[in-house]
Amino acid sequence: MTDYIFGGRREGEVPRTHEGRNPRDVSHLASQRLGVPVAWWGIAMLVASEATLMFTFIGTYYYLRSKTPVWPPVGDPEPHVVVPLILAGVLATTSLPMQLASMAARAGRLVATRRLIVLALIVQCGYISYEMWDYQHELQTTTPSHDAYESIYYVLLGADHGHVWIGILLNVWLLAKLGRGLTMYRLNATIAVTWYWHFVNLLTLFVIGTLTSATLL
Amino acid sequence: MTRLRKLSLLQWFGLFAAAGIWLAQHGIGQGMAEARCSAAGGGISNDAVQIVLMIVAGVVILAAEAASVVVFRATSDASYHSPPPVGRMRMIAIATMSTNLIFLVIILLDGIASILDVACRNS
Amino acid sequence: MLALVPLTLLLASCGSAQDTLNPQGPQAKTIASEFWWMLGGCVFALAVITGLLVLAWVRRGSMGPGREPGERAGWIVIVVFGIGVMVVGLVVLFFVSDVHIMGQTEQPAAGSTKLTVRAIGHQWYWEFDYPGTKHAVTADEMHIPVRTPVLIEAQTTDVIHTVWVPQLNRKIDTIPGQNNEIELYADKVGRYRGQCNQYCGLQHAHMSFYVFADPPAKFEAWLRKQAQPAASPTGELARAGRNVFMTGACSACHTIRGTPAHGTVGPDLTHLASRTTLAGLTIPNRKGYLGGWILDSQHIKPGNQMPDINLDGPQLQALLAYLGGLK
Amino acid sequence: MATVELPARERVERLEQMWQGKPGILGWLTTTDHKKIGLLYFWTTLVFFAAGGAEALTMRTQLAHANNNVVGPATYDELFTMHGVTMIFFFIIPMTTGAFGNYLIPLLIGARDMAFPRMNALSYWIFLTSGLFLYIGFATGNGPNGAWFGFTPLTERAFSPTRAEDFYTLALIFNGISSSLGSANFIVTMFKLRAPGMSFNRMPTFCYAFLAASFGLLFALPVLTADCIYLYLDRIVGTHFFDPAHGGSVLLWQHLFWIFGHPEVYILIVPAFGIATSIIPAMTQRKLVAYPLVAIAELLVVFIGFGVWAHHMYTTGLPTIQVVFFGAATAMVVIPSSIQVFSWCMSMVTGRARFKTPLLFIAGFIWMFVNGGLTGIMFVSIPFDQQVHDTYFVIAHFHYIIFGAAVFPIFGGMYYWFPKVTGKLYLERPGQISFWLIFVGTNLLFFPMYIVGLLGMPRQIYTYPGNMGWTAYNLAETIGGFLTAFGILVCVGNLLVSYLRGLPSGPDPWLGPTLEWATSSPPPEYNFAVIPTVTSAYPNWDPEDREEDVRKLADGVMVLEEGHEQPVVTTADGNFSEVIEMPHSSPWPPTLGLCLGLVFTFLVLEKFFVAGIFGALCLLSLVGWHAKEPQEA
Repeated sequence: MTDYIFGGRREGEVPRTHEGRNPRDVSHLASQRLGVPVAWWGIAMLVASEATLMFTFIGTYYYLRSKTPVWPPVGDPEPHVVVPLILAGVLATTSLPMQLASMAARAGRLVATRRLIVLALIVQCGYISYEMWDYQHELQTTTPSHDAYESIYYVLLGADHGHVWIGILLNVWLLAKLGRGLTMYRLNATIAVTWYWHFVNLLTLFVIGTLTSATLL
Repeated sequence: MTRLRKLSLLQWFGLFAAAGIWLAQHGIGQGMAEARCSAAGGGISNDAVQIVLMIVAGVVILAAEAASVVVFRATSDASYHSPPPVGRMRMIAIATMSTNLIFLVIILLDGIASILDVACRNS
Repeated sequence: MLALVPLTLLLASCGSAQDTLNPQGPQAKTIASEFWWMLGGCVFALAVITGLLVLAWVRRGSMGPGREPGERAGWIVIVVFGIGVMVVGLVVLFFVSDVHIMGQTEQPAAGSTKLTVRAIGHQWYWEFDYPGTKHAVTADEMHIPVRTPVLIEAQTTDVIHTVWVPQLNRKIDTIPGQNNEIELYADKVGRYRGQCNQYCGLQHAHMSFYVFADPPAKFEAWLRKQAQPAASPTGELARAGRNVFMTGACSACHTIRGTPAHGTVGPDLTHLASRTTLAGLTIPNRKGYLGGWILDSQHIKPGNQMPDINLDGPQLQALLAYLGGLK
Repeated sequence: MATVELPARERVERLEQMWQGKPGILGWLTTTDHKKIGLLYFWTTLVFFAAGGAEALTMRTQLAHANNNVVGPATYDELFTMHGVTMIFFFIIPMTTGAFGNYLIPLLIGARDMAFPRMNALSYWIFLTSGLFLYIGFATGNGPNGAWFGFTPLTERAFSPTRAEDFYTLALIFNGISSSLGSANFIVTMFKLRAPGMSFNRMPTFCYAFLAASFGLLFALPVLTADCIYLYLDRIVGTHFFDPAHGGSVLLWQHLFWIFGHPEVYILIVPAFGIATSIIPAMTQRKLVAYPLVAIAELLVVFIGFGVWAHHMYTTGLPTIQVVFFGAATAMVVIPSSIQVFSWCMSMVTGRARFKTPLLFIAGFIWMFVNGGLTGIMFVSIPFDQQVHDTYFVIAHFHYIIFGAAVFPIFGGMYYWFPKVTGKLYLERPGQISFWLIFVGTNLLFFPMYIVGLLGMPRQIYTYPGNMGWTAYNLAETIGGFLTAFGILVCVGNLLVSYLRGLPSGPDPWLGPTLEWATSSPPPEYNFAVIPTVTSAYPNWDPEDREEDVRKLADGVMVLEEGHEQPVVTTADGNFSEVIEMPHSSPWPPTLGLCLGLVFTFLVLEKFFVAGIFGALCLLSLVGWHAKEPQEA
């Protein structure tokens, strides 16, 4: 039989997903493959689409600001500065445990993966619970229908919270799946959710930065 | 890094740098122009901003063009039909050599026309 | 098909009252001449491509050896014509039109115009104010002095409309919260037709207006007349008509300067009789049409904001007599 | 574990049995096969095309002569808005990316299915539900009537009090989800699931066109979604994004809409370029001239297209120093198109052109596209655009481009791939007749619009006075409209008759260059018995590779019959990375599509709590969707 080479490798040398039954197999297969998994590109597409949506909101904020001499307009409360910036920084640190989790999963250390994700989840839930309370509290004083500044303020902040919620739900689902062991599918899922969290953390910094720029800049 | 790896990076720089810097020059240039002429107004003169943007974008595009030419010359023994990675690099180098010039023309038109026209007169 | 292009477009030049290729103002003339130059270039380019397609049909059977015969020739044609010639042509077109001609058609320099007219778009009629005067206001018919640069301030009270007099100058939108300006300069005395050009609702189609370019003396007389309040009605019938107007629904929507009627929904009727047309140039300003309009305006402009006014015969005659007196 | 030595015949039978979908209606409902989804898209988009066409013909009848009253202003406003929205969002985008893209891309790159098969089915079901959602609005008298671009403040609650514009914004957001998912799927499929060895310089130009369209959609649709969210909130919650009195900006809507709008219209024609670059090599038996330039030109058209948006806003009084940026970008966006036009023409001139129906449609496409494109070049001149903006000159320009440059290649593509999809040859004579009917009809329909536009006739007017000199041209256009409709009926009729009584076509009637001609007609569920060897951008013209495929099948190499397996490669160079397991037919896509439809229905009815419940149902169905992993199925 002739020696068939495709894209620089033989069919036998190439890892096959359904051979990955336990963490050790999975980490061996993961080390064999080249480039990034299909799931990485999948989440990259979602991040590209969501980033365009969020940066349209941020662009709208600056566009409306360029149209009004006094920003925030007279009569609108100044945005909170210190607490949101600190919390955004805290949320950004959760990228570290998530990245370590995907590395651990790639190395087949399932227990370490689960612990790291749980750690990240706790901080994330802490962040979102305070923010939701703050968001609801702000809605007592002014409403989005007061003027354009309030409209874009609540839409931008609400959209960012929405993405944090989606990230949290993804983490919860990931923990449920990892609870039943590690397969290539769950490894890819961990990598994908990690990249999604890197995006959300960076996005939150940008959003809080934009909203606080009203007083800082 | 192997020679092929370096060539590959140069080729990707040739492809993405020109496109990226045009998008930046376009976004910032027209944004500053509108902001400068709107209610908030004020700020530095439009001509200064446009000249700086045009020069920076021009330099980056010429660098991208140079990168493409280097890759093109380095892969001269192959054709764009050859197997990867040399064939792929040659093809993208050939393509970007011509299209980077289009970006160069756009940023020149942007800068020059924005300076020649009277600032803050509505079209 | 190719011969069709210049032929039909020649026909076009003797076309409608809103013909961009029959310009009567300096800006419209520049744009029209630029169009003919561009058309020439396009017909030439179309001829080149049509030639290549015909050549492909003529050679349809024969081909050189291998899968890429004549590749070199192909590259040369693409790089020379596809990139080279096109870039040069487009750069020239860009600088000629977006720098040179643009200087003529953009917002006029402050102080370069002799008269200012404010064109205010309403849902579905045009109001023309003359800010310099003790407030001359008319609807759908603007008068300007001939051979004088007039500044048009385009504004709106509701949605986006577009002020466009094709034979004089390019169009400009009326954007809420924004004051857009263009210059109108008529070379010859005459009547020029314009139309709202931005979809603005149900009666967008019937939002036309006239621009009368009058000799300066005639214009000054017209303007002085328009600035005065309404003439008081003479004759018994006209006085009864005024009563009908003031007590009925009319005064709630219309303004007649010098009378208690101050409604702003409909146009200003102070000098209604001096206008040649009504209802966005859909009907001439004669008694019969005016009566028909008052009784059933929805028939002529369906969906417009004027309800059908139900008056009996004598009331209508009295009202028409009064309105007829508002010269 | 070495694969057990099985004779080739048994391997193919295991493949067939493995990839077999469920029979009957349930099979179509739960299918994830890209070919079945392509056909579903094809038939649904044809129905929307008929709806859009009927709207167009009704408008043409109303405009046939002055002061006509076939339809009143209210109905006419709904007709031209629905015509615009239907044709762009529910015919051309789903027909090119949905039908042609779904059916052909896995075949062209030597893959067994799309990267995310179930998401592919989901984008079809969301497309169908959003179409029904819009047309239910239209049928219940709430059809959008603010023009396809829906400028504020006309579409604000103050001036459009009915639910019409809520249907508009929500239908666009809803359809945006389907197109975004579809484009993400295409990009990942073309990047990761190519046959090993197919690097970027060996990818067919059809794929470059669809990459360009998909990246355009991916980055343009979110901007439209943000815009529609603002308008929906302005109308329902009372926010002030577009209200200048409260700090909002009217031009914000136009800026955001056209940042989406212009890439969108390039996204309409780029897939058609891809269809043309597939038909021309086959019909001229010649590789495309200057392949690298054409490949990057297709990507560049859409990329520069993101920088030209304000040439739709030249009359809104933006500062000149800002507007020239868009004039410059509009000037240079022409170059990629001219590169491609000259490449097609030179390929046809230097190749052995056989003017069968597909190539006739492509020649007609080139002529119409150049005609429309040249008038587009006229819009580089800002003053000229300010003179003819929103007149019938602009309508003629973009219909020459949309009908000429998008719909002609769609018809050409229907004829070209008819043998592959149905296994039968179409009737050549009626095909050519249908081409000439459509060609003459569209020119009679659209050319007078140039003239009547220069005569000052604005667009979107439901009637016009008799003394304007426009009547003769409008009558000619109406006749042209009906002639075009007749031509389309002849075309569709010819394809139906050929489907019923056509001669068997065999796998490769055109001696085509790309891999879809290396499979049987119609291709089996698993596309390729053996993952093909690829050493050039025209794999079907490399006989030694095809012989190697036969040997591979005999030796049982790269048959991958142990499940729904699919090779994965690295993005740029196609190095063989791994073999993954693909999910198979599943009921979740239609379920999620229905749940999303109900969410949007209750959003338009302003019942937010019920919409929230169905939103939660959507999340639950997503959890159910991922419950069973592909290798466990």
